[in-house]
Amino acid sequence: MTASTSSLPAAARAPRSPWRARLTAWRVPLSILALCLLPWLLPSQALAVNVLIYGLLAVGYNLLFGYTGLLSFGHAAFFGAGAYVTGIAIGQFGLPWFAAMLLGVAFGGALAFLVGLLSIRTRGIYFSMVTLALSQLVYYTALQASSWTGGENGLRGFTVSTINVFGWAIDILDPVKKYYVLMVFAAAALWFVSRVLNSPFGAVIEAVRENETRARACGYDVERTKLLSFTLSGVIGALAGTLFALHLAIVPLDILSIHTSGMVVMMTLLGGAGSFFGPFVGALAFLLMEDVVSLWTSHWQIVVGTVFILFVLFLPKGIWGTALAALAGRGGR
Amino acid sequence: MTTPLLAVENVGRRFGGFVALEGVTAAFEPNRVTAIIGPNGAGKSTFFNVLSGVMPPSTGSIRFKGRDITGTPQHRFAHLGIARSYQITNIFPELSVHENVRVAAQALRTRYDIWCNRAAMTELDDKADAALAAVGLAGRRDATAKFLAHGQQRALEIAVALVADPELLLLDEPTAGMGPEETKDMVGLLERLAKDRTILLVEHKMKMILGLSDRILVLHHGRLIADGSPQHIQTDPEVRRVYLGQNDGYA
Amino acid sequence: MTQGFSPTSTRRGTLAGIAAGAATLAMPRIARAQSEIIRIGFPTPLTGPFAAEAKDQVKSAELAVKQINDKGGVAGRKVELLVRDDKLNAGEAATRTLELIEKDKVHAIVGALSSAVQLAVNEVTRARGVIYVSISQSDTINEVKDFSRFTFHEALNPHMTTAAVAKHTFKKGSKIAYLVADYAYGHEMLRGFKRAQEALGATSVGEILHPFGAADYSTFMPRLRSMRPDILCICNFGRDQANAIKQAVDFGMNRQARIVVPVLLHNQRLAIGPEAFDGVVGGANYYWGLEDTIPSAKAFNDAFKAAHDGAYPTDYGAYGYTGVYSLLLAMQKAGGTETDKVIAALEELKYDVAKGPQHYRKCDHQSVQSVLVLESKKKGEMKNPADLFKVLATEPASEDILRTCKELGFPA
Amino acid sequence: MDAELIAMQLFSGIALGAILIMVALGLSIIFGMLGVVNFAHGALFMVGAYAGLWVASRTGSFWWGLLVAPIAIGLFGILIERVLIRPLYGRSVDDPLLLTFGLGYVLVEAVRIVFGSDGIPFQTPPELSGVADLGIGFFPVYRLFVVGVVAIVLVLLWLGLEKTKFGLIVRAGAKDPQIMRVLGVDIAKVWLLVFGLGVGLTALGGVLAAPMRNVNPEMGALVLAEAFVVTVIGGMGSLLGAVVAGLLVGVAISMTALVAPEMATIVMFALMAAVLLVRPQGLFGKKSRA
Repeated sequence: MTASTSSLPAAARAPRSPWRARLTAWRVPLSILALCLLPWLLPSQALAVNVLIYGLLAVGYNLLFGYTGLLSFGHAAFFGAGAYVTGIAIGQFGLPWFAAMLLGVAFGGALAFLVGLLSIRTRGIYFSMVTLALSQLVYYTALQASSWTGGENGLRGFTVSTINVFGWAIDILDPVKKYYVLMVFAAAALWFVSRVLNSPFGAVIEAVRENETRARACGYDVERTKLLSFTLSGVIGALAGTLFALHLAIVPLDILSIHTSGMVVMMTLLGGAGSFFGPFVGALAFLLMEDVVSLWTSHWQIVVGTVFILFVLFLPKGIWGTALAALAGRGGR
Repeated sequence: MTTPLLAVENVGRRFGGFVALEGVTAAFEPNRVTAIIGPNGAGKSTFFNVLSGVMPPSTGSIRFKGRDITGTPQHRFAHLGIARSYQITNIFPELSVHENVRVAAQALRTRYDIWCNRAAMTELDDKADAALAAVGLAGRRDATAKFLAHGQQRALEIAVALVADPELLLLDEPTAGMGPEETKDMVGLLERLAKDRTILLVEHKMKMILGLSDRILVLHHGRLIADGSPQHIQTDPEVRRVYLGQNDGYA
Repeated sequence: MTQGFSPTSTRRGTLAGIAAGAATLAMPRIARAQSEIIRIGFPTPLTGPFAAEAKDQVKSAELAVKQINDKGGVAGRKVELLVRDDKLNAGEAATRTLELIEKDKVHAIVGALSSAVQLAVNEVTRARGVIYVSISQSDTINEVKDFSRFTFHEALNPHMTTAAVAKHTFKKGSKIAYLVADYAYGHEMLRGFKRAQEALGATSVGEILHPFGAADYSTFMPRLRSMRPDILCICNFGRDQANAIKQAVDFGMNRQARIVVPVLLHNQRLAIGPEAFDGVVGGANYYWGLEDTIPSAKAFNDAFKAAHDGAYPTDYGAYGYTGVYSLLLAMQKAGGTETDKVIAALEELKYDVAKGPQHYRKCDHQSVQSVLVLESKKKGEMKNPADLFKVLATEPASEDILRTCKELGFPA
Repeated sequence: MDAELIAMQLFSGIALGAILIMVALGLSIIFGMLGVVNFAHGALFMVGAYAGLWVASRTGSFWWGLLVAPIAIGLFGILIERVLIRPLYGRSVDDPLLLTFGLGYVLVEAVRIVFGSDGIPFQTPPELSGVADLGIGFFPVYRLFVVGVVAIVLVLLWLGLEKTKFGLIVRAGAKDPQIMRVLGVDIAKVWLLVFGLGVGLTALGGVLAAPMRNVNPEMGALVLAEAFVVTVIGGMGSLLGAVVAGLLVGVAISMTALVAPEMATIVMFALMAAVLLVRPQGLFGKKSRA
């Protein structure tokens, strides 16, 4: 029961330099601005939408990993749940897209609550393992329940081509329009996460990450705090999943695999765990690297793996975390 | 005699077959400093852990202000008015000094609020600053906690405990690992705190205890073998035999 | 920006294109006056367990493009193949397909190597009205629910493959035990075999569903053995098939029963070796040994060998060739890339480019083609390292071994 | 007939359990002694199989492969510990886990580059091929051989850990590295050797599995899952736990294969989830590790 000497950075915490202070105060508008520009800076809109979706997934994951200090290896479950429920609601129950999204988020959140309830009883490595095991159960359940999910063939048949917003029809097969429609949801989620981080609860999860024993002695119910953080993180993940479903109009079974969970961890770490915008940067870097390197060579995994190892060894704060630290100088000593 | 703030009745604790604590009964009155001493393995840490809710006692009961709190989960203790420090420095290393104290102050006000802006809760800042000033850390307010000197980290821990304005302060070896200078500062701090607070502390440094405490409890093999004023304890033959005779604990 | 790259270097070319694209953002996208070149998108799993098949597909597809270009292209326009790695992941494949359609403005898509990936690409192209020639086995994609009038199925499907294999292996009174992968493709193959089994008067002595992607099959063996079959029919694919066959042979099942599989893969047989596959019978769309009887196969083999240091084309690789070739032939007939004209041309097309006569059935766009039934050769019988199979039979191209249009749900 | 089938099924389950123990051993030892969760375990298993294949094809003998490959890959493991893992001691427990996760990617791709992505034939050695009649049914001789090897390895490990000075140091070091430093033991060297031992055992598992499961770059992915399940059920870092859990999982899979074969994989994860919920530290794990 020693205090965990976490190596996570603390970039989004109370700022200690004027630069950081300004950046933190403006982080939501700045992030949204960056997202607005994204489709024009990347090789393709499809890649931009992926960055949006996986970035959002990573931002939600970061709430748990970066801020609460819990390494979950099962986040694919909530991402996938959001996507599957949205697709099933549209394709099999004929629900309108917005209701389907709500349902997807609610279901993903409920699943996260359940998985959280079971897994936060364990700590450290065991927590990672339980989340991994439970997400594998979700994977195999989806594989078996093929009449609902399409099994290994994936879920299909719910293409939404136009959506109506207050009587205004938007053609979301158009990649640019689709990007901005999905971006509205991602922006709202970013704003929400920012509020959570600025809230009293935001201070509690960091306290729990830094030192569970101390947090408990201060009067915090550590288990409930973790559960709430886990659920919130799952809700954001599920929202990313619903966006995925709207974007591709298919839900592949791979969405629930351990590779998806691992990818989110890699993105978060690459960008900078525990920093607000870091996960987006990580998703961008990861997907761009994969996209570009896989055009060069079919051995892109060796490049991605090596880059990841180097980051763990030499830049544990990630791209964004390191950049912020450099910006702030040594401000706290 | 005033009503005791804290009363333990026949408290015991076992770990499997090992009895760490057995049949301890004692009452603690408000605004007094009580030291708990004993050789290594005497059960001091277990006693402290039971008193601060880290673990429930296997037998017996604990009453705080007349109310039975046996088996209450640890995180409720801060809300009852019991705060503690740890033997090994136990702070939030990556947070700033101010944030360390502020988050402790916040626990009494709100815990699951995910919506409001915590920066707007300025009274928490004031509370935190007051606690930091009380332990002499006002000047290090914005430093990252892990960069503080050891003595300052110990002081920070006390500030973290203090900010909840507890009626009972449990301090587990507050001067552990400190040099003479730092120890002197800490003793000064404790003397100031002792004026209007009930303090229980575990310590090894006998000189300090004798000067600071109103009363001393001696544990040996999990049992309470002596209880009385410092003068009384110094002359108690039993204590001399099992404890002082070992020439252990004189700093 | 991506103009003028030779077909064989398009992957690198596109990368340069992306770099250039990033640099010239301000340029309006319309500025890409590429109407001259016909671009065919080709998603295929260059990484993952089927990378060898994917690479063969790319080689064969590039060969088809080169041959058409050498003969003057399509209506005077050159053809370019844009190869993308779909990583055998349906989500990745859908993303790559979107990129190919939205950014690279391809005129058609050919490719995919798994049922899931193929259905994902089908979904994306269907919604956007892009022609897609699918080259991976699936029964699902034939059914009306997933039907897209823009999609043509060049590959065999489990129903026709199993029908042909059963016809030449099952006999009246045969006792058949099935070991089946528990997912759509496995179920489809089982369904096909059982249908043929009933028609042929054979009986099933038991079915065991195994988890998709299992590594150890030892726990299924005692039960399979206790069923005392004459034929052990293993309905799975790729690595699952390799492991299942190998372990069945370890348990001596091949001494008791003949092992039959729906699909024998050239590269899988190479990877596992002749011992484990000794006497195993299965179906295929293509085998180079066809050249003894079919002139177009000889021509395809020769061209492929000339282009790739004497290497032989393989089964899934050949799909890349026939798929791209049929599409380009239809485009030639249609005189360009106008979607409706190309669809009409594909529906009318009769082609024989590698394996004898083929055509696309009108209702479900399934390519009606021959099915080969192959038997793995013993090591001693192999004349060269690529001499893997005996052709037991060639089931000729006929709609009779397909499910009827009505059964698939199409209006009569 | 039916009783015979059930007996045979039970036997297959135990034999499968022995293989699972072998698969999990390296992971379990490295975690138990070093507290490092080795996510590259599956990849190293696969690398071991390829190394065995390479040596066997060079020397023409399976036995050389079985002997040389684990030692060579064990040395490679020592290199990994020295260069990649050691800088991470003292940092968060998550860091070695994340690093080995990346290492897994690199190893798999490296093997694809060197040996191709197809897989390579690996024949059962002729002296061990064929089936044996057990009275209740037939069983491959090679699998019986693997069960024997696993038993020998377990006995040697037990003797090494319980009866030698090195074993004493390792066990004490696992409990309290600080004490070992005080006693003047070079704990870094001990960790280096333990990591090498764990990786060597992993590679041995790979060589043993090669004639059963075919050799290909992706063979490690499933192994990683199996090893985690066994290790977590048994209690991370408990040798006895790994043995009991391996047998338990093997029999569970085998019995499921009899009644609901399509659930044979899911049962493994369900069992793991169930054990973790009742005993988060695993059947034989120590609570303090959690």
